[in-house]
Formats: sequence, structure tokens, C-alpha cells
Amino acid sequence: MGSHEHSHDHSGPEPLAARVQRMTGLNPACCYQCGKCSAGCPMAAETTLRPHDVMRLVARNRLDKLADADGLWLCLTCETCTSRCPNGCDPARTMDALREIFAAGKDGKPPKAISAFHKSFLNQVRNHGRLFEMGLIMSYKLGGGPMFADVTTTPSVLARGKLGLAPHNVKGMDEVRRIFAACAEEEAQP
Amino acid sequence: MTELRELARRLLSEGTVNAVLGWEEGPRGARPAFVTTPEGADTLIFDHRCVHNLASYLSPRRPHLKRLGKVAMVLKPCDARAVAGLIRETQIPRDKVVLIGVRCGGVITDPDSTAPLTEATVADRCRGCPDREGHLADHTVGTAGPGFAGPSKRAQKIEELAAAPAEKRWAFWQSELEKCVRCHACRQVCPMCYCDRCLADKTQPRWIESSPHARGNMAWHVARAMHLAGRCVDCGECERVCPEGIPLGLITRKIAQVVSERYDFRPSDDPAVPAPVGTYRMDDPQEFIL
Amino acid sequence: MARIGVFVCHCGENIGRTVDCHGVAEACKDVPGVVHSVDYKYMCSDPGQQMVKNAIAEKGLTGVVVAACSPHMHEKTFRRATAGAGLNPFLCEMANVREHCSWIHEDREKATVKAVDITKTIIEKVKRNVPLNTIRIPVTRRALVIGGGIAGIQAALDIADGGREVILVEKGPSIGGHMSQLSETFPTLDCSQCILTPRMVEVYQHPRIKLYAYSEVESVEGYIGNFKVTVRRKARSVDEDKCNGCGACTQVCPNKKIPSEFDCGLGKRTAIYVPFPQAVPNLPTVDRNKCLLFMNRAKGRPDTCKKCADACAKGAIDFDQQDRLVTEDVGAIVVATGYQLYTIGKDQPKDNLKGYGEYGYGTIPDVIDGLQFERLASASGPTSGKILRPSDGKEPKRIVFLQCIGSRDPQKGMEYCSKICCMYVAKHTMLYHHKVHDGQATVFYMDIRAAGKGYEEFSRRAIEEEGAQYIRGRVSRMWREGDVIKILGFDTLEGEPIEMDADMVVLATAMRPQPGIDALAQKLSVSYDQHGFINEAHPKLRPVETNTAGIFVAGACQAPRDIPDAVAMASATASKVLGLFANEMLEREPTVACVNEANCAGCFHCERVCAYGAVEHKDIKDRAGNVVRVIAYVNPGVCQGCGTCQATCPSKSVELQGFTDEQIWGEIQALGV
Amino acid sequence: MDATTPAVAGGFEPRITAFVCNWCTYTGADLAGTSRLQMASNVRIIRLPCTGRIDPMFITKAFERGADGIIVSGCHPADCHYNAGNYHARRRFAIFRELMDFLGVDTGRITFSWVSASEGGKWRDVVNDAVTRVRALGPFTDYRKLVVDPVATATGVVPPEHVGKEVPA
Repeated sequence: MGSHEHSHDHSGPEPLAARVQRMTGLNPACCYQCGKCSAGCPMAAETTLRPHDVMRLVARNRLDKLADADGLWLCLTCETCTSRCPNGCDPARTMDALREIFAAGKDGKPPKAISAFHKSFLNQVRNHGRLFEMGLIMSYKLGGGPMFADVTTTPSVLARGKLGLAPHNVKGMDEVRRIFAACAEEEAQP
Repeated sequence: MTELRELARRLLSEGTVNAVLGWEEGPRGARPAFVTTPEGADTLIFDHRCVHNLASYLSPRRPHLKRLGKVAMVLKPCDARAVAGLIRETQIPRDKVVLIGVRCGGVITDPDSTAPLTEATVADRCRGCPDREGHLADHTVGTAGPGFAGPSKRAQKIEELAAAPAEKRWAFWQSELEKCVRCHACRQVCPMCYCDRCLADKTQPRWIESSPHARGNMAWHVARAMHLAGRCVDCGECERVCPEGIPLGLITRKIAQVVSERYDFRPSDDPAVPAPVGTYRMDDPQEFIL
Repeated sequence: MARIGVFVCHCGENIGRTVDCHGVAEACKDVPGVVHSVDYKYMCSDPGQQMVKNAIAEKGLTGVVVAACSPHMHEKTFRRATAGAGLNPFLCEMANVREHCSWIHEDREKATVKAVDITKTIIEKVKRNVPLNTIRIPVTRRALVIGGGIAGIQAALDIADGGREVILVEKGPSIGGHMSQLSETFPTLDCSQCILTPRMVEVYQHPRIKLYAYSEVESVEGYIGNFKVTVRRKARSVDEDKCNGCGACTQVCPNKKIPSEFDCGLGKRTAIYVPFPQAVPNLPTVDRNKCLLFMNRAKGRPDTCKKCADACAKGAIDFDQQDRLVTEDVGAIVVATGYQLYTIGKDQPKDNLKGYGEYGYGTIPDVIDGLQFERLASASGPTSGKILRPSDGKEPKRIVFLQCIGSRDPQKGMEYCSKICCMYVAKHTMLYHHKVHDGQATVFYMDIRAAGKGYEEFSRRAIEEEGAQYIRGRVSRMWREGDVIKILGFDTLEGEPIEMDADMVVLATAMRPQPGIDALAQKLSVSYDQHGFINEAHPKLRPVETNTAGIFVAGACQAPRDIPDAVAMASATASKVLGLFANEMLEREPTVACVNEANCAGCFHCERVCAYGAVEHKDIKDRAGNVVRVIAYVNPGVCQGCGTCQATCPSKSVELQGFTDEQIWGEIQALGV
Repeated sequence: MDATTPAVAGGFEPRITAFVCNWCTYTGADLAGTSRLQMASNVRIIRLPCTGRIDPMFITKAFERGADGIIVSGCHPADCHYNAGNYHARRRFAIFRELMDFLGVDTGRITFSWVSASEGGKWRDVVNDAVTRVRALGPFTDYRKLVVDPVATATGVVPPEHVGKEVPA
């Protein structure tokens, strides 16, 4: 038997689990809370919501609780959780989906600094085809990142030539642009 | 007393019973009496000197009464417990005996004493006894004194012994038990000791050495205490008849305390109440078991 | 004079390494009565056994002591060898110098001293052994099965198919038990009645099964192979021979508002009724507590209503029918009386159970139990299989199931797990989702215990594919607001309290043995635990035997059981019964108590402590035939040989053969200084 | 060396007699053996079908015969092979133990335990505990001294030839 579509509540908004299932093709109800994902998660000690917590909150339709948490954004997407899961749940993909949902902005926003970092990072890739550190730093700090953090280390890093002052674009900038355009097009579709 | 005599006379003259077992005045105080004629009923007495537990005459080991046919027995409340025990243990059928209960406010220790019944002379077992009449009785006669509440001397002695170190208790009991001459009067008088052939008389194997020496004495009194556990009716007869004055009541009383504390059991004059040894509860205390 | 042979085994290295076996044999030579004492590498080998046989023949031994391993290991071996040499096998005993000596000590000197002691105790015992004979008892090869649920049905059919007659006694008007009330069964979701009713009919038609429905076991006497059972056949007020089951009587009965037991109070029945359409036997029964005629009679008024009798074309209604007692001889008994659910209503104080006032069961009409849900989900039920709530007949859109109600709760319920609830709740959520497509089922659970073939897959399917919401945690309280049930719980996975609304709540209440199981167990002399479940003889190795020989146990009267378990147990009891019936006589070890008639005072302390009812009263008569004494007699067929009677007997007038006072005394003496 | 005396290298070694039931403790002791659990060698087991069969007389007799300690062991509650023998024994020995205590016997000499067929390790612990405890209490000469000679008993002076000797007929 394939995945059995249930829409138990016709009146309200689409339940989170169903939404995630639509986006990922994965069934969040498969999680049986064994915790093996969190046991392997390198960030488990750093976050308030561990992968199994995230799975549980998805199943229980707790968008509110997920929106407040840092776990989704601190996730390194190392996919240890996914490779460990005994029941094929793929928490990493689930968290990806949740980040997409929150990044869209309708259901809450990612933390400002994290959002700024992600945006800056992608902008660097969009503009240069690779990471331009100085650009990333400027953009991140201006976009909402902690303005003066790590400032004192800058001179020595510059002195040793570890931080380039000018960007170096990759050769295939056209391809990069096409990739970004294609993604934007896909995102725009309902 | 008139009431008792009239009842006895009626039972004998109507032929309800062939004999009445009670007490009479003897040359050395009150003594058990078998009355077989209506006229004889006038010799019956009951007062605080009637200490004997007549229930032991009902035991099948003493066929005297049985030969007389159906009998009536005068019954103190404490004796009722012994009769109930004999009924419970299938030794006598209830319908084979008429029980004349006498109301009782306590007895003294010695049937030959002329002392009045006072706080000082009352038998230790009567202290704190709540029973004024035996519930088993077919007829109940007489009036009862108020009873005695005072502290039990045996209980005090038991506490004193319990507080002493084990060596002291051992020494106390060795000095008491070495006096035992193994006359077995304690066994003979006990209403609950009715076996045809006592364990102490068995030779194959001989669990209890029969000659009066410390080892056999110890085995005998341990066996007797165990056999009476939960069955002893505290009539005090064993201690009264002991020619050596061994305080046997301390042992039976101690065991009664143990049974009462552990199993919430007191000897009952209701034959339907089972004895605590031979029954069990799944949640009996077992703090002493590893 | 005893002539004892001692045979000390080295067991290869096992004993010889730490015990000087030759030294032991030499030390035993000095014991009075020992005429032969040798050691050998492997006593249990053929040559070793031959040594024993030869010595018996050559030295004229009267007793054999084998100092070797545990008697649990090789007692049978050496007793067989002893018997092979023409000596009574019970004159042979083993001294355990391996498990109890060489294997647990390293100091060779100490171990050797101990081995000598052990051997000497057994020598002293054997000196006092007497020849015993195996007990042979005749067997009545018919079985009684108590309880007509699925376990009883299976046991009866298996025994009957094995060629033996069966008496099946069922308390209710029809066989079928709780299984007949179920809608579908986990984990396959096949229809319960569809698989059960053919078995019920088979029972009814089987030539070797005698069915006593609406009957109860009145008394049981006897022992393995020879039970005499009295069955009370309760008056149905209907003549079984005349009734053709047309049902005309039930149509006309004016009292139609009686809560139906079969529908767990959710449906109604008449005073003369057939509990359900597929009932076996298909006979109506008059409920005398509810019938107008009998209610009038109870008040001393004349009979007025006789509508059922008038409607019956066969004249089968018999208002004057009386209970009948019938006696049956059987050789074995299977107890399969099944279960009841922890009823949360008013009858709890009787059972010392505190109930669950906080869940409003009995006060909130839409809080029901698992069996009631089965009836709602069943096509034959009061709602024809529609899930409708009792209060207003509306379809509940939010249904909540609470697991572990009364189970795993030593404070208010039972400390045990009821085993079936996890599975049937998963099934209920599925049945519900199949029937109410826009509904949501939520389950409060503590753990999901789905140990069984296909069970885990089934419960995961309920969650993963059928959309049941599972919340780990117990509910604290439920109350009614309007037509909504408010639920206060805690989600332990999220670590947060939960307040939710439900339209209907189903409590998965604990499985308990049937009321009256204690009385039945006492009639049968089988033991039961503090909850009333019948005790098995051994939890692992003798799971369907009771400690009373010849009485077996199947299904949920032994512990919470699901259908596959109950059926497996029932078939196991059948194989035990058929094994018992394989021979006309059965053999028993002679380790039984024996009364010394001359000494017995007839106090019957032994009777009081006997867990098997093996002690009987025996009249001793004089020459004229008058009873002069009543003494104890131990029935060797019933006695299991524990010896509690002997330790209890004040005059030691009862002796346990094989463990007599003489023998024990000898052993104690042997250990003396 | 007398083969019936436990080795006495360097001090007192208690003699302990154990009365155990066939189904639980005896089998548990078997398991201790098959598991090769090492334990003190002072205990001698007397096998009985059930703790219900154990008579207090066994214990007094064992003391008379020179035992320094006793172990009584059987099936845990609800595990009795014979349904209820252990329950009857539990009451009997609860009373017996208090009686012994009252008569001045140190109850440390009498060990009661429930050891199931699967508790080989527990049996080892029960044995070692009992041996350690009784070793500390010393030899039970008090009981052994209860001899047949009335003079000796009366005077408390035990002639050496009587110590631990069998009662003359």
C-alpha cells in the first residue's frame, strides 16, 4: 500500500506533516522517536531542537514551536541523521523543507543573522560563482550579522594573505546564472 | 450459682445429658467434678478458684467422659477457646456436648487458695482479658466481675528478657529448663495436646530424647511451643501443673504475641476461624528471609 | 543389615580435579553398612553402570549410592541400572559431589572432606530407604473443557478430533465468548465472526462433543484420570428438544428495553432472547430477572404475560423448568474461562479497585471501553457498523483512545500489562479511519508493545499509513463541556501539557480474569495469583499445566492473551490431554505421603495445609461396624509429594515416602560431629 | 585428619547444614555448580522436596549434632512447585525464629532465603554470607554442650569426654 493520503481537517490550513510530505515525498509519521538521529548529530549539543524533536514537531503540526527554534538553522546538513535513521525518515531533507517553508516568510522568519548569512552566502555564489570571503563578510555584517565580532582577527588574516580583497569569478558564470534562474522559476511555481 | 445448679439439674433430669462436668468443693479447694444425677447438681460451684480448664476432659485421649454418653460442660470464656479448638480440629463434634457458659471476671492462680480475687492475686492470664462470657455456649449463667486491666507480669518479664542480650536469655532458659523432669504433666493437662502417640514418645526416629537432660528438655519445649503456636488458648494449665515451676507461660505467651503481631490473630472461640499456622497469606511478612 | 555399595565418579576431570575420588571411596569403606566402595572415571558410561549392576549381583547390595553429579542429571539413569540388576530402583540415590562440590571449590583438601560428608549423608539416607513401587492409576479417557470462548472451542475440537469425548461447559447462553463480539481481528483485519462461527457450529455438530451451554461447574471431586464433575444446567425456561429456534417468541416479548450484554449495553434485547444471531446453540433463554411473568411471580402476583408461550408453535416454553444437576466422569479438565475488562463503573469497590473517576466513565456517555467500540464497529452491532457516539448518535470527528487504563498501574489497577490493548487500539484507529474518512484518531500511550508476527508492522501501518496520531503520555483528566469532551494530557516526547477536544473517547481497559474465577479455582484446587489468573505449573516449561495434575489451562484465564495465543495454548492443552489419554493407566512416582493409621489423631492439620486436596477422611470401624475414629487418608493419586503434611503433623503420623523422618534424621546424624 | 571435620587451617571453620527444596534452591545450587561459582565449602545440603517438608525438629537436631549454623532455603513466593509449601514454611519459620531468639539462640545462626532455580549467584551469596556471619559468631558450643549428664548440666561443668558426644543409650 502506498502512502495513504489523509486530509483530516478540511477546513483549516494544510497540516505541516502533509505539507512536508508534499515537498519531500517523505512521510514524517514514519518517525518512531528512537532518537538515533540525534544520537549521531554533531550539533545535538548546540541546539535546543534535535533532529528527532524536529520530526516529532512536524508530525504534531507544531509550526509555532519550530519557528522559534535555532535547530533548523544550525543544522549542518551533514546528513548523519538521514544515514542513521532505521525507518527511512530523512530528517535532513525534512529540515531542508522546513527551512524552505520559513525562508518563504509566510509562517515565520528565520533568525535575522542566520538569514543574513544564508542570503549573503548565496549572493556571493550568484555573483561570483564561488565564495568571496570579504564580500560575504561585508554583506553578512551589513545585512544583520554581528557587526564587530571577529574584527580583531582581521588584520592578521589579511597580513597572511588568507583573505582576498578582490573577488575572482569562476569561468562558467553563465551556467551559474542559468542555475539560479531555473531555481527561481521553480520556486515561483505554486 | 443457683442458676448453674438449676440448669444442671434440669439438663440431667430431662435426660438432655448424662453427665455434667463442672467444679465442686474438694478437700483442697475447688476441683473438677462429674455430676451424673440431678441431685448431684447441688454440689456444683463456680467462683474465682475454678481455674481448671475442663476442656481437656473432652479430648478423645480421655475416654472417661465419652463413656458416660452425652455431657454438659461448664465453660469459662477462656475454656470456650479450647472447646472451639477441639471442634476446629475435628476432635469433638459440636452437637455431642452441651456447653453451659459461666460469666467470669477472672480467676486466681491456685484453686486451693483462700485468698480473695484482687489485683494482687488474679491469675496473670486474666489481666486484660476482654471476655466476660463464651460465645460458644448453649446457655449462659451467672454474673461477671469487671475483670482486671493491670499490667501482665508475664508480658513484663518477656520484655525484660527481650531487652537482655541473647546470652542472658540462653542462661535464663537453661537454668529453667534444666529443672524439667520430663513428667509431661504440661502435655497431659493441655486441652490442645490430644495425640494418641506424642512425638516425644516416638523412637523411630527419636527427635526428642526422652530422659531429663538439657538437650532433650530443650527439644521437648521447642517442639511443644511450635505445636501450640497459634493454637494455645492461654488457659495457663501447663504452668500451673508443672511440678518444677518452669515458667512455661512465658513461652506460650511469647509465641502468642508473635502470632498476633505477625498474623493479626488471637485464639478465637469460633470454631470456624482457622488457626494461623496451617493457613497463609501470600503477602505474609518475610523480613527475615534473604 | 544394610549392604550398601558406594560408587564414586570422577566425571573425567570434572570431579577428579578437585576431589580425591579414590580417597572418598576409601573413606566410605569405614561407614557401617558399606560393603563395597569404588571409584571410576565415568560412572554413567555403560561400563560404569555395569559396575553397579555387577556389584548388586555379586555383593548382594541392598542399597546403591552413586557419588557423582546432581540427581536432576542422572538419578533416572542409575535407578534404571539398579532396577536392571533386580534391585528396587528407589534403593538407589545420588550424592551430588559435582555441582555442589567439585565445581564450586578449588581447595582439593576441603572439597574432598565435603565430598565425603555429602556421600555419607546419602549413605545414611539409603540405609533407611525402603522399596517403593510406581503408582498406577486408571484413566477415564474423557475431558471436560470449562469455557466456550475461542480457547475452549479450540481445546474441545482438538481433543474431540483426537478421538476422545469432550464435555464443553459454557456459562452463557451461547458459546463464542468475547471473540464473537469483536468486529475485525488484528493483525489481518479478518472478520472475527466469519472465522469463528464455523468453529462454533463444528462444536455443536461434533459427535464426540457434548455441549452444556447456560451451565456452570457446580463441584469437582477426584484427581487426575478420575474426576467426578457435577454441572449445573441452569433453567433456560425453554425445552431444548422442542425448540426449533424460529425466534417467534423473541418477536412478541413486550420487554424490549433490556441492555444487551452481547452489545455491551449499547443495544437492547428482549426478556426472552438469543444473544446474537449466530448463537450456538440457537436457543432462546428467558432472563428470569427481566421477564414480566417471573417478576410478577417474585412479587406473588399471578402470571399475566405469556406472549412468548402463546407465540411458540412447538410449545417449547416451560416457565416451570428447574436447574438440573448432571454428573460426568472425566480424566482431565481444561480451564478456559477467559477474561473480563476492568469495568470502571460502580462495581470496583468489591474488587478493591479504585476506578477512574477522572475519566468520567459511566458519567460521560461518550466515554466507552474497547469492547463497546468493537460493537460499534461490528456490522452485527447496534449501529450496524457505523461509528456513532452513544449520546446523540452523531459521527465523532475527533476520537481519542487511551491505552493502559487499569493496566501497568499498581495504584488504581493492575501492575501487569494487558498485552492486547496496543494492538486493538491500533486496529480501532484503522477501523475508525476506514469508516470516518474526515475523522482524526488520536492515541495516548505509554509504550507500543507490538511483539507478535506482523504486529509491529500493523501498528506502524496505523501510524504511518492510516494517519493515527500517537501521543506518548497518560491523560490526567477528562470532562464534558457541551457535547465536547475536554482532555488534559501530557506529551512526554514534546515535554508539554496538551489540552484537546474530542467527540468520543475509548478507554483500553485492563484485562482481568472472569469474576468467580477464585471460586472455580478453589473447586479445582488449582492456584491463582493475586489478580485471579490461574497459575501455570512452570512459566517456561509447563505453561499449560496447572500444579494440580490432570488440570490444564488455556487462554486469558491464565494471563492476558490474544486470540493466537489463546488458540495455541488450547491446542497445547489438547495435546497434553491426548497424551494423558494415550494409556489406560498412568504411572506416577511413589513420592507420596502415607498415613500411619494407628497413630493418626485425626486433627486434620494435614488436610488444611494440603494444596491438592489429597487428604481424605477415613472412618475406622469396630467389628460391629460402628465408626470409632476418623483419621486422615492420603489419596496417592492426588498427592504430589511436597511433604508439608508431614512437617505439620504433630504426632508425625504421616510420612512422605522417599523423604521419611527416618531418612532425614539419618542424614542429619551423618553430618554430626 | 578426621575426614568429617572441616579443615581448620588458621581458625574456626563453621559447620553449616542447609535444608533446601528440590525444585528451586537445590536446582539453583546446581546452577551455581554448572556456572562454576566459587563459594565457601562449609555448607552441607540436605535435599527435601519442598520447604513445606522442613520440620523445626530438623534444625534442633542439627544443632544438637554440632551444626554451628543452619540455612533453610526454598522457592520464592508464588514460585512453589507445590503451590503453597513455601507459604506454610514461611509462617512456621517466622515463629520458630522468634522462638529461638527468645530462648537465647543468636538468630544469625539461622539463615532463611528464597533462591530460585535461576539464582546460582544468589545461592553463592547466601552461602558466603552465612559462613561469614557464623564464623564471626564462633562455634555453637552452647547447644552442643547440652549434654546428658545431669550433674554436668546442673553445675555447668561439662566433662571433656562428654563434649559433642552422642547420648548414651
